[in-house]
Formats: sequence, structure tokens, C-alpha cells
Amino acid sequence: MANNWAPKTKVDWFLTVLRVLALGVVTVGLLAFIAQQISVDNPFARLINPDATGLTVAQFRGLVISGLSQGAMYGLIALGYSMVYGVLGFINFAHGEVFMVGAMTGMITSNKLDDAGLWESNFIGSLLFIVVVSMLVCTLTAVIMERVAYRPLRKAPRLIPLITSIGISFFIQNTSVVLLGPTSKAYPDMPDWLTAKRTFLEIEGTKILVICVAALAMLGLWLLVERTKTGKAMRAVAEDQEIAGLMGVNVNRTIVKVFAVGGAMAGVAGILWGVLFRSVIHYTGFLPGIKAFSSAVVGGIGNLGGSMAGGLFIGLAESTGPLLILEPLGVSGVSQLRDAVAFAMLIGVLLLKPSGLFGERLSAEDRA
Amino acid sequence: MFGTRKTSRFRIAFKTAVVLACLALVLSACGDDEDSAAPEAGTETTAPATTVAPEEMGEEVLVMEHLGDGSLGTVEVEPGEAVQIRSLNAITGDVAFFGLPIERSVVLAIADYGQVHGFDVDMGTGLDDLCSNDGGQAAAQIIVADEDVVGVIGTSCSGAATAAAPLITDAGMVLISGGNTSPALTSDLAGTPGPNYSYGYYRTAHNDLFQGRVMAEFVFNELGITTAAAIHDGDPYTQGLAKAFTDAFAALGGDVTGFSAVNKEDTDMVPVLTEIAAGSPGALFFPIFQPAGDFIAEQAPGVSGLEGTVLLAADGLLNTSYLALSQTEGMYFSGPDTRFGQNVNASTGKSAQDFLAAYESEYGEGPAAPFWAHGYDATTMLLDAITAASYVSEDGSLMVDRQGVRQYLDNVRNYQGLIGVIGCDDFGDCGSGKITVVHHASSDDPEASMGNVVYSGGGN
Amino acid sequence: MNGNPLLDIRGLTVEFGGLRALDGVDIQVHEGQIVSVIGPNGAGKTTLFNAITASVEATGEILFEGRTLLGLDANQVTSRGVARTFQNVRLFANMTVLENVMVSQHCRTKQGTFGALFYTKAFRREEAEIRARAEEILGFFGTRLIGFRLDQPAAVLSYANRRRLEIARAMATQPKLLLLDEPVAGMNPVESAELTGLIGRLREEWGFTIVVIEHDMEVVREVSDRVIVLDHGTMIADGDYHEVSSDPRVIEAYLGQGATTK
Amino acid sequence: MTTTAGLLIRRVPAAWRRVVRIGALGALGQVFISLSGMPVRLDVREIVVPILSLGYLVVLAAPLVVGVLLGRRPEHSGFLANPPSNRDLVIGATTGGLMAGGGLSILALLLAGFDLRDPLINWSPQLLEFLSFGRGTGAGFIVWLVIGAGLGMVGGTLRLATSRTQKVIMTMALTVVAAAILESLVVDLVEGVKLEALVEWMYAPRGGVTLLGAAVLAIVSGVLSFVGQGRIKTVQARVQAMEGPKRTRVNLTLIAGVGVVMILLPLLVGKLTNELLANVGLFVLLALGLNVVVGLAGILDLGYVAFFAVGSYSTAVLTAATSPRIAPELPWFVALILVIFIAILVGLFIGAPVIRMRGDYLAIVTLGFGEIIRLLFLSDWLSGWFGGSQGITAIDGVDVFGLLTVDGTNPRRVFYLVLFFCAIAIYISWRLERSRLGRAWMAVREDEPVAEAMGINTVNVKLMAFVVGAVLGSFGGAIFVAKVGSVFPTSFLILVSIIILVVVIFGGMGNIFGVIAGAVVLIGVLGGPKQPGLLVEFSEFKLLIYGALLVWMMLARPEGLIPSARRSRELHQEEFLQDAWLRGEIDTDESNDPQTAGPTQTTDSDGGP
Repeated sequence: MANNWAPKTKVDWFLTVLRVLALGVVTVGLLAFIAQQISVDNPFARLINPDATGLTVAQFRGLVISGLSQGAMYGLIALGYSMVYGVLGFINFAHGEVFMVGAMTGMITSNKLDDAGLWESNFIGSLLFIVVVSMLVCTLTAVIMERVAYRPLRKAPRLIPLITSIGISFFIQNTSVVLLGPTSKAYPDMPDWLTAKRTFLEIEGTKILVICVAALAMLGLWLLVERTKTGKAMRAVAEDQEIAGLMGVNVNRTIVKVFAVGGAMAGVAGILWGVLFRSVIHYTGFLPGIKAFSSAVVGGIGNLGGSMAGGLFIGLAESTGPLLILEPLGVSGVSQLRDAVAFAMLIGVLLLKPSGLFGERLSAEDRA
Repeated sequence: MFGTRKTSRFRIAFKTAVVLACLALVLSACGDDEDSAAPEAGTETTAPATTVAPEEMGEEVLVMEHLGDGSLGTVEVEPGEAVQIRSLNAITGDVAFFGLPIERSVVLAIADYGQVHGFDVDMGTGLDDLCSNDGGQAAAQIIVADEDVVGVIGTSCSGAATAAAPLITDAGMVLISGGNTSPALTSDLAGTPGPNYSYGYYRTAHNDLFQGRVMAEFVFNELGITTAAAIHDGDPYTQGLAKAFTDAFAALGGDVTGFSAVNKEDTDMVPVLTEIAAGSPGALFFPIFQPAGDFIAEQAPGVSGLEGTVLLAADGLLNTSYLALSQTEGMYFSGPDTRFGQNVNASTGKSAQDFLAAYESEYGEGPAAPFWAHGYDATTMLLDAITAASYVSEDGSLMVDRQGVRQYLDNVRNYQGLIGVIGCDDFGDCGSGKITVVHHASSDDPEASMGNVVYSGGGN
Repeated sequence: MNGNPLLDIRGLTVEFGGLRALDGVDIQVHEGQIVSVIGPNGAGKTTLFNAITASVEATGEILFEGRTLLGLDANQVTSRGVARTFQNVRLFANMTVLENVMVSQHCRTKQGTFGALFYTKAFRREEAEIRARAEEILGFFGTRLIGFRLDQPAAVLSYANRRRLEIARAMATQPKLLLLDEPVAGMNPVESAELTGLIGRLREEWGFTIVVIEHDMEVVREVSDRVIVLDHGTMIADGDYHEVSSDPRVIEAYLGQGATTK
Repeated sequence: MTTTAGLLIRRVPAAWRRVVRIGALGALGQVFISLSGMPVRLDVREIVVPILSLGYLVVLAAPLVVGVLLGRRPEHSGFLANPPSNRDLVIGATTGGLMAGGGLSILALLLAGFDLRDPLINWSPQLLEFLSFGRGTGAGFIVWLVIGAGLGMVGGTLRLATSRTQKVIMTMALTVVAAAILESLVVDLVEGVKLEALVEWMYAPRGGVTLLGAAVLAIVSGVLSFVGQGRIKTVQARVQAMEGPKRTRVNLTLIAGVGVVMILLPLLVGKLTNELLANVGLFVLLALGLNVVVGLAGILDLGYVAFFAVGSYSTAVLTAATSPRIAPELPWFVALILVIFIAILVGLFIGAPVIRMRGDYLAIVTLGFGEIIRLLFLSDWLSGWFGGSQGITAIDGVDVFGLLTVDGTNPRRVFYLVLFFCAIAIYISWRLERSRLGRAWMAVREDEPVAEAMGINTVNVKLMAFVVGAVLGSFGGAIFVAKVGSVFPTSFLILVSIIILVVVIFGGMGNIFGVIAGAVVLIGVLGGPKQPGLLVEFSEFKLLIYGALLVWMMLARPEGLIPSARRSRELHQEEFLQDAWLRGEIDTDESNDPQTAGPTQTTDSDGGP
């Protein structure tokens, strides 16, 4: 669809106003933030928010790091959304739940290991073990999901698989409720050397771990997609299922692989979640799932690098946005609005750049 | 121990057959007196009003002699049937951990209490208030549709009571909550009724204002900290308590440096802690629940500006799984006085230890939230009130005077419950109001910390 | 050719990610003409239509009745009086034949929510008019699309009838310029001959100016006043059928592609 | 057994594999259901006293279903070299049932032997007791095998009976179960018409149908079904054969009849049923609103709750005396006019940015909007306006011309209010669907780019859908506030949007009657997000069932309970075309060329932008 910036209709005028407003709010907020950082008694900052206090460098760094580690996790989950969307052209709404299944599996396994005393005596081994188990379970969940719910619907009108995935999401979430109970469950304690702050930039070890693992997973996925035969098949199927089929690619098997890889990534993300936050509950997957999807859209869906970047963007935005933009504007209780900020960022990005920050890579049907 | 409840299908069948047979007999015996079962409010009644004081009513009651003037109608329980009470608590969803122990405490209290004038007491199916106003209203409609219900134990969430209390009290029933704490449902403790107060509503849980005040006094007077901040999670309960705390703290002359909120689903607390840290408070009160409470305790030490801040929480986090987190060491927790010790419920003669043992054996776990004792006492209070306000009529039916139930509850003073001495004020606040602050010394021994009371206050 | 052209395209360029689908095309179409656009597969014929109807972004200039069409939305182009059919028949398959034609009068009618909700006189009158016009248009194709077929979903129509319905649907937008994208593709010779006659009647009886993309040279010869040949996004010939068919560049374009005219 | 099995394997290995597969799935299903805690929790609800509770019904259903599935003669069995005989089928069904029952047997053994209660909360002594009938594990082990095989056999045999017998038996079973499930409704209704005696012999004092009642019900329904079967079909066929005005007259009579029943019904039933009806009506209203957006215009709005929230909060602020900032205390009906305007503005505000987005982006962005709006109402920032987490309470009901007040204490009045607005919503949907705007919505849903090319301003048309949806949603909000008397942000979770969506989809997207039926069945029986239905015991499993239902519906019957003819064509286009072609309806041209007029030539129907 042609999307010229020059307003033509009333709706376009309204959208232009909206864009200007959105940019305006962000700009004024940031300016006020900068002003109050320069001097808390700055008249401009005082005018906008009389209670301004400003942040210290350490606080600011803390915000950025927590945003990045959260964002890295969104990015990992977003890869699954992005791959499925790129290949099949629909939102697998239930992908967030696969992530939750991963976190739950990790919780159960790690607690059993802890009971056996292995968690403390051989932490690294136990961690690797739960990562493997979680990846397996998540892969299995994703593959079963594809087989049961999505394969029969591959030819159906677009809304149908999307609605189905909402149903699956609900089903998995509530399966967790009825089987495991509605309360939150905790991972066993992490060893001190992991949770302690490193001298390097004063970042907690867990956060370094999350960011490193996310980067590694990203690299592995990139290699898989760009350098292997499977990856080539995936790209071919994404481009055009029928033609890929004619060229001798086993379309079904490739799609299963896409789900499997996405599931495995969600499994890794689930364990990282457990390591970072140590607590899981049945709705652990829902909001992060939606935010991860937002990340994929923001980064440009179908674009793997973009998904990761989008994840970092959303993570940073929701971590710093309330304090950098809203607080200086005099909004009270800003942390309550962090989800609102994340969604507003999604809407804002789509308003300004409908194809996401780094552009979409979609299958042929979607471009039509 | 509770073998009678664990009936097999075969026994149920047998029992049902017996009940059916009895019913048939009764039906044939006493034709159609259905219509006289529940006279409308305000109609004349032949039941004699008595002036017997409730204290004396506790034991054996003379037939026909009972509390109440019949102005709210009478419930007739035919022989072989059971006195109907209901439980209305949040038993599903993420707040189930809070409501479920209360519902179970009702079950156990009924079992411990035994019969009322030779009649069984039946709780029916536990109803769910869904921790919301619409859920509370819908469930209340179910309750009031059954005109045989005398009283209701619930709700566990104040929001649900807002919508449920008017309906239930309008129907002449009483609603006794073991979990509500919102001042809006009773009074501001200074004689002004809250906007959502309705006559017929009682609670054994304490009013938030007690707890906010005790915590503020503790921080300001005992710890000598003059700057404080609070975080809530958007729940009416946590917001109300946090507000009560900051208001009381400011009234004492302290400086409230921040008041912020998180969402229940949030995991990354660095932003909110940074927001709070900007005001450099000496104490941070977050009366929220798990898991959000875990994240605050775990992440607070890492936020620059909160290094020396004392962390405080409330009963929502005062449980062993939370105290087992190493980062919670050194925290203070306010909550209802749970030093039940040798307290014995005057109506059943059971102590808290007895209760916990029964709970464990019946449900295979300990209660997940501290208000089970309040639910237990609320139930026995209700059953006492029913006992006091009822009599066995000539045809063998139990007649319960609705107004008498309220009359009894209004006059409860010095009732010994698990939670301590219970007495109802003019607006239904019956809880002991005793608030304690415990200090968490070591995460290796959470049990010890639970009882490590360093301050107590509130109450009458 | 007297007066200003109805459609005046100058330097029209369409790019798809670096690939030029149309490269500086100039075309003039005067009122009352029937112009055929031919060219090998991938020459940019359908892209030309898409550019005119604002389905793709284009640079250059497209003037219709002296006013530019560039920058308008597709529906605004239709309101100006340009209607089209699609190469791969895109009917509203689950709407009835009648509804397909009724819905296309959207931009010529104006009754809104108020009229519909209160069932006003104006609303009823307009509905009756829309229906009458739809039946009139469908009647143009003989008996095939009227009678019991009016209430059949478009999906059950035969291929040829779907093509006819597409034309009817385009006619219902009351255009001045009708863009037909391969109207006889997939039809058998009898049907195709019949439709060729219809195209002529569309001009005579309804006064449309028509641009046709067509592969069938029989049809092209039969209907066209002028033939334009596109190849690789550029116009390589413009003239009447005989001029064009003898143009060496045209022959090369077709034969060079290894393709033959049907 | 083994010899038979061996024979079967050799003769029809594929069929045998099917038996094993379905049997194993049945067993897994059984175990899953047991571990979900459903049977234990539902055991308190009696179906037939004293032999069957809902809990047992739930677990017994699996072997029966397995039996029924396996009893089905494979399609095209005439083409098979060795079509399975009746005996084979029954043996297969019995084996499948045995496997399904065996799942529970093994579970009972495991329950007795291991303690997995740590992750699995329902790995409990209660479950063991349930599974072993309180008679020890050994008894349970054997009994489930026998029951499973027996039910499998019954299911399989049932399938072999004539369709007429099948229907009669189904009707009998369903009648008894329905009578038990709808007990409170039936009791209420029967007592409303003063037939208490009927209730007394039909229902046990503590719920559930009595044995006598069950027997009578089964016999009566069986006889009725046996006699009535042919007739209903004939009547249906006769109505369907009617043309034009006559058909319209029949339809109008039907609608009028339903209308009269709806008006009279609340007078006959008690508070509880009226409350239920009011809740159902509220969701009918909301679902009709969403139906305009999703069903008619094809826009998947996952943030529909936003309109509900805005309607509720604006009504609360405008009518409540306790509203924190501005409290004009307008009468409800006056406030409603303002609420409509606010809803229109919000519809435009949310609609405008999302309207040009692709379908799936639109879904996630509307979901985001829904959350943003809830968070704003919840926030401390705006608590000075909307009360934040403490909400707005003590809101008066609707004052109708000073004559009477409609509020939560009188669900009958609430129901009439809801009914009135439902009628308005139905009228609006019905009129708009058959107007220029409605046709444009359909075109947009079918193929947006083509609709645009046909001169439809898709942006405006879709915005209109949003606005109409928003107005209907705000009606729902306004009534909700009057009914509940308070408003808290917790009433407006994403969950509400999803449940309304399930209602619309379950009932039949794009079909007014379907949507109503969906709300009645789902909200009435299972309950809404915060509203209990008839099966209060199900509340813990409500969302699980909603999720499963949504998936199953999409896979098996995407057009919904009562499909709109159009929608079902869209979803089953290929089959539909084949049918049409077989019936000779497909139009073949005079000079037909088989290549051009085949049923396989369908247009691209998935339409999205």
C-alpha cells in the first residue's frame, strides 16, 4: 500500500498530528530529562516537573543493563515469532507459551537436581543439563503444536491460524495452572559467584550470562539459516512454498524444523529467564510473548537480526522510557506504565515506519 | 481423622438413600409448609424475642429461646437437612493462594464445630469471588437466590466485597470476611462509615489503617528513620495499605520521598527501584505479593542509591518461601499478630497447632497465606451466632432468626479465637487489630523469623 | 486527435527494489479510444495498470482529464473515473453476483449509517437505484448473469462468467476510462470472439474509453484503435495494429524472448 | 484377546494402528484430565444420584468417545480389499476403550506407588481415592480396565446401530445430562410455573437427577426423539423450500416468538436465572459489537475490551457521586448520550492508527491499545480522575423516569435493560449488514485491495466498523456499571477480549443468531471471565476449556455453531464448489470447455491486505 507522508485525507491528517505529538512528547520528555540532569533546579525541568530529582550515572547504567538483558530475552523469543512469520505468514501467538513451558521445565528439573544435591555441587553441569532438557521439551511442544493445530490450517484464510494460536496459548497457559497450580514457583538459589556483581562495569553475572547466551544463540541461528542446507530450505520455503516444493524441498519437514528451532530458542530463553528472575508462573509467557512479538514487528518481521535489535529496543524502551520520558514530564508512579510504554513504542514505530526499523523480509504472499 | 468426609461412592449412595427415605417420611408427615419457611422481612413473627446475653447462649440453648426479633425473616431447616452457610473466597487464579486457605478453614471449622442444635452445617460448593467486583456480585447472586443460606464467610478480596456485601446483607444474610482489610468496607476507625459499608458485614481481618499506622510508628519511632517510600502493585489491597502507611508516616512527621507502583506481572524491578532510589528513602515499604516481591528484594541491593535502605513488607510476603530467599534477610514484615501460641478457639476448643495438623493431613500442604485463622474464627463466630439465634420448633425444624444472627455478632466482645480476643465495633470490624512487626534474621531458618516479633501495636 | 488526451502519462517509472518495472513510459489515450497494450511476459503491462490505479508507487506524471492521479489512493482514482479488472480474476467470491455489482457503486452513492438505521426514504430510494443499475449492467451481458444467478455467490460462476462479472463490476463504478487486464484469457475461441464484440459495444453503448492488455492478437486486431508495445518496462512501439505488427523491434521483442504470439 | 489382535494386525494393520493410536490418545487424555484435578473437583456435582457424578462422567467420556471413534466405518470402506466387519469394529472399539481405561488403571497404580505431588498438584490422595472408588488400588485397577473395555464396546456398538437408533440414544443421554447440568435453570423455571412437585421427584435434594427422574426423562425424550425425528426434518425442509415473502413471514413469526419468550421468561424465573440471563445478555451485547468488527468487516481486534472499559469508566465518572475529580452526577440515560460520543471518539482514536496495518499487526496493536487503556485507568497518575486501583464505587443504578431503579439487586430489571440494548444492537447489526456500508465491509473482508480498487474508501469503512463496535461496547460498559455498582480496572483484562472473541467465533462469525447462541451456550453454561455460569464447579477449568474449544472449533468447524452462509462458503470453498458442481448448480457456459469451468478454479479468497 502506498504510504506517502503527505497527508491526503482526514485520517492522514490525524495520523500526522499523532506522529508529531508522539515525537513531541518523547522530545520534550528527553529534553526535560537532560535539563534536570544538568541541574536539578533547572527552571525548565522544574516547570515541567516540580519534583524532579534526576538520576546518578550508576542508576542510569543499572537501567540500561537491565533493559538490555530483558531485551536480549525478548529478542530470543522474538526469533521464534519472526521465523514462523517469515515462513508461514502468521503470528504464532502461542510461542510465548512455549517459552513458559521452557521456564517451567527448567524449574522442575532444577529443583529435582537441587533435591539430589547436584545443583550446588555441579552447577555448570546442572545448568547445561536443564538447558538441554528445556530445549528438548520446548522443541517437542512447538512441533506437536504445529502438527496438531497449524498444519491442517495451512490453506485456511489468514485469521484462522491466528485465532487458533490464541486458543493454544490459552490452553497451554491453563494446562500449567491445572497441572502445576496457580502460584509462582521458584528456581533453586544460584551460586554467589554468578549473582554477584562483576567488577567489570558492575554488572551482575546473571545479566552478563543472559546477554552472552543470547548473542551466542543469535550467532548459531544466523549460521544455521545462512550457511546450512536446512537454512537454505527454510529461506526457499519462506520465499514461496509451492516453488520450493517443486524444487525438491520437503516443505512439511522444513516447516517443522522452523518450529523446532524457534522452540529451542524459546527453551533457551526460558532457562535464562529462570536464571535471571528465578521465578515462574503460568502467565510468565504471555506478556513477554506479546512483547517479543512486538519486538519482532518493531525490528522488521522475518528479519532475524532485526528481531534481536527490536528486542533490545523494546527492552531498553520499557526499562528507561518511564524514567527518561514520563517522569520528567511530571507523571507519577511511572513504573506502573512500563507495559504501556512498551506498547506505545510499538505503535509509535509502526506509525513512523510501518515496516519496522530494519525492514521486513516476508514470503511472497505477504508482499502481495 | 476426617474419615466421615471421605465417603466412597457406595457410601454416598447409601446415605442418599437414607436421606431420601427420611425426606419421604417428612414430606408425608408435614404436607406443604413450604410457604411459611421464609416470611418476608418486616412480617410479624411468633418467635419470642429474648434478652439472653450472647455469652450465656454459648452452651446448651433452651428450645424456643433465641436471639432476634424476626425482623429480617426466619430460615427453617427441616429435620434431616443442614444449616446452609457459604464460603465466598478467591479460589481460582493467581490469588487462589490467598482465598483457598480461608475456604479450607471454613471446611475444617465446620467439621470441628459439629452440629448446631443437632443439625449438620453444610457449606455447599465453595464459591469463587474471583477477586473482583463483578465476580463477587455474580457469586453473591447465587448465594442470595438460595433463601436457606444464613451466612457467608467471605470475601477474600475487598473489591469483591464492594459488590457482594450490599446484595448479601440486603437478603438478610451476614457476610463475615476473614481477608478484607479495606477501610472503605467498614470505617476509618474514627466513627465515619466507609463508602461501601453495609450493615450485616463483619470481618475478623484487621483494618488496613491499623497496619499502616503500626508500620509507620515502627519505622519512625523504633527504627528512627525519617524518610520512607512505598511501592504497591495496583491491587486495591496493596495500594490501600501502602497509602495508609505513607499517610500515617507523614502524619508522624516523616518525609515520604516516593510512592510508586509495579504491575503484578512485572519481573524487572530495576526501573521502579531506580525511581524510588532517586528520592534516597531510608525505608522502603512494599506490601505486595509473590512473585513481584521476590524481584524487589533480589534486585534492590543492585540499584545504586538503595544500598542503605531498610526494606519492609507486609503479610502478603510473610511466608516461608519468601523468607527463604537470602536477599530478604534483614527485612521487616508487618502483619496480623500470628503468635497464636496457645490461643484456643472458644467454640471448638482447637488450637492453631491442631488446625495446622488437620490442614496438613487433609490437604497435604500447609496454608499458603496467613488469614486461615481469621477464616476459622469467622466461621465459628458465625456458627455461634446461628446457635444463639435459632431454636428447634415443635415439628422438629430448626428455626434461625436472621436478625438474631446480626444481633449476636454486633454484641461480640472478648470472644476468644485463634487470632486472639475478638470484639466487633459498630461498623463490623471485629478483628483483634493487633499488628506485629517481625524481623527476618536468617534465611536459613525462616520458621524462626516468622515468630521473631520486634514490635507490636494497634488493636484495642 | 483533437483536444487534450483523457489519460496523459509522461515519464512513468516504477521501481521494485532497484528493478525498473516501468522506465519512463509516455502514453496518451484520447477520449473514445480503445488502446491495446501488448508485450511479452514481464514487460510491465500489469504494472502500468497498477501504477494508474495507485496500487504501486510510481514517479513521473499521470494526468487524467488534466489532473494528476499520482499520490491519490486507489479508491480516489476510481472516484475520478478509472476502473479496472484483474488479470487473475479477483471477485468477492463469497458475495452474490448482484452484491458484487452493487458494492462497486460505493463511490457513486452516499447513504450512510443514519439512512440505514432509520430506513429513510432517501436510503430506500438509493438502494432501489443501486439495484436497478446493477441489474441493468448485468443485463448487458445477456441472460448469463441475471435471473437466478443474481443471488448466487460469485464463486460458483464459470470462468468466463467470472470474467464478465469482473467487467460488470468495473462498469458499476461508472468510469470514464476502463482498464481491462487480459479480458479473454483462458476463454475458448467462441467466448473470446463474443467478448471481443462486447468490448466494442462498451465504447459505443456506454461511452467508455478503454485500455486493454491482451495476449490474443486476434482480439487486439479486432478491437484496437491503437496498439502500444511494452518490453522490459519501456515502450517500443505505438501505432495501429498493422504498423506495430510489422515493427522489427516488436518482432524481435517477441521472438527474442523465444515467445510467440498465440 | 491376543489371537484376535494378531489376526487383526495381519489382516488390517492400518486399522489396528488406528486403534492403538486413538486408544493411546484416549488414555493420555484420561490421565491429563485426571491430573488436571477435574474429576475430583467435579465429583461433588451429581448427574444421576447416586450412580453418576460429573467427575466420573468426565473420565468415563474418554473410553466412550474412543469407542465411538473406532466404531466408525472407515470412509470409502467399499474400496478396501478387506472392509472391516462389524465384529472387527467392535473388537477394535473395545480394545481402544480398554486402553483408555488402562490409562487410568496405570495412573492409579502410579499414584499409589510414587509421590509426584511436588510439581503435579493434583497427584493427591483424593485422586487416588477417586480412581480406586475408595476400595483400594487393586479394585480401581481392575474396575477401570473393565469399565474402559465396556464403554469402548458400547461406543463401538452404538456406532454400528442405525442412525435413527443412534440419534434416539444420543437424545436420551443428552437429555439426562442436560437436565442435570441445567438443574438450577429447570428448577427455577418449573417453580416459576408452579410445578414444584415435578422438581421434587426429578431432582435429589442436594442436586442431581434421581434415578426415577433419569429413567422417566430418558424414556420420554427417547420416545419423542423416535417419533419426532422425521417430522422436524420435514418442517425444516418445508420452510427451506418456501420462497420470498412467505419465508420472511415464517422468519418474522419465529423472531417475534423468541422476542415474546424473552420478554416473558424473566417473569417466570427467579433471581439466579435472571442474573444468569443478564450476564449472558451483557456478553451478547459485547459479542454483537465485536461481531461488527471481526465478523462483518474482518478486522481482528484483540483489544475490544478497551471500548468496554471506556464505556464503563465514562459512565461511572458521569453518574457516580463518588467520582474523584469531576462528578456531574448525570442521570444514566443522559450520561449515555455523552458516553456514545466518547466511544465514537475513542473508536476513531484507536482505529485511525491501526486501520492501515496488516491484519496480524492490527491484532497485536489493538491488544496493546487495550492494555494501555487498562493501565491508564489503573495508574496512580490518573487516579485523581478514575480512582486508580481503588476504582469508583457506590455508583447508583439506572433511574427510569423516576419510576424504578435498575441495579444489581434486581437482576430481572437489569436483564430487561440488557434486553433492550441487545435489541438495539441486533437492529443496528441487521440494518447495517444490509446497507451500502455492510456491503462495503464484506468487500473489505473478502479482498481489501480489490475493494479499494472498486472505489471503496477502505479506511473510512473500517473506521466505521470500529466506531459501531465501540458504541456497542460502550453500551455494554454502561450497563455493566449500573449493574455492578462499581468499577475496577481488573474487570478489563485482555482475557475479556479473548473470551468475547471465543464467543463470536464459537457462535459463528458474522451471524447475529450465531453470536447470540454462542454467548448463551458459553457464558450461560461455562461462565464469563468473572461471571459464573450454570456449571459453577467448572470455574477453575473454564479458561482451559475455552482454549481447547477455540482450537477445536477452528480445526473442526471454523464457521461456528450457527454459521453465516457466507462465512461457511468462505471457509469450505472447495467442498462447497464441489457440492455445487455435483448438484449441477455450478454454471457451465453454453459452449463449455472443461478446462475453463472446473470446480477447482477458485479465486484467491484469503483476502488480507
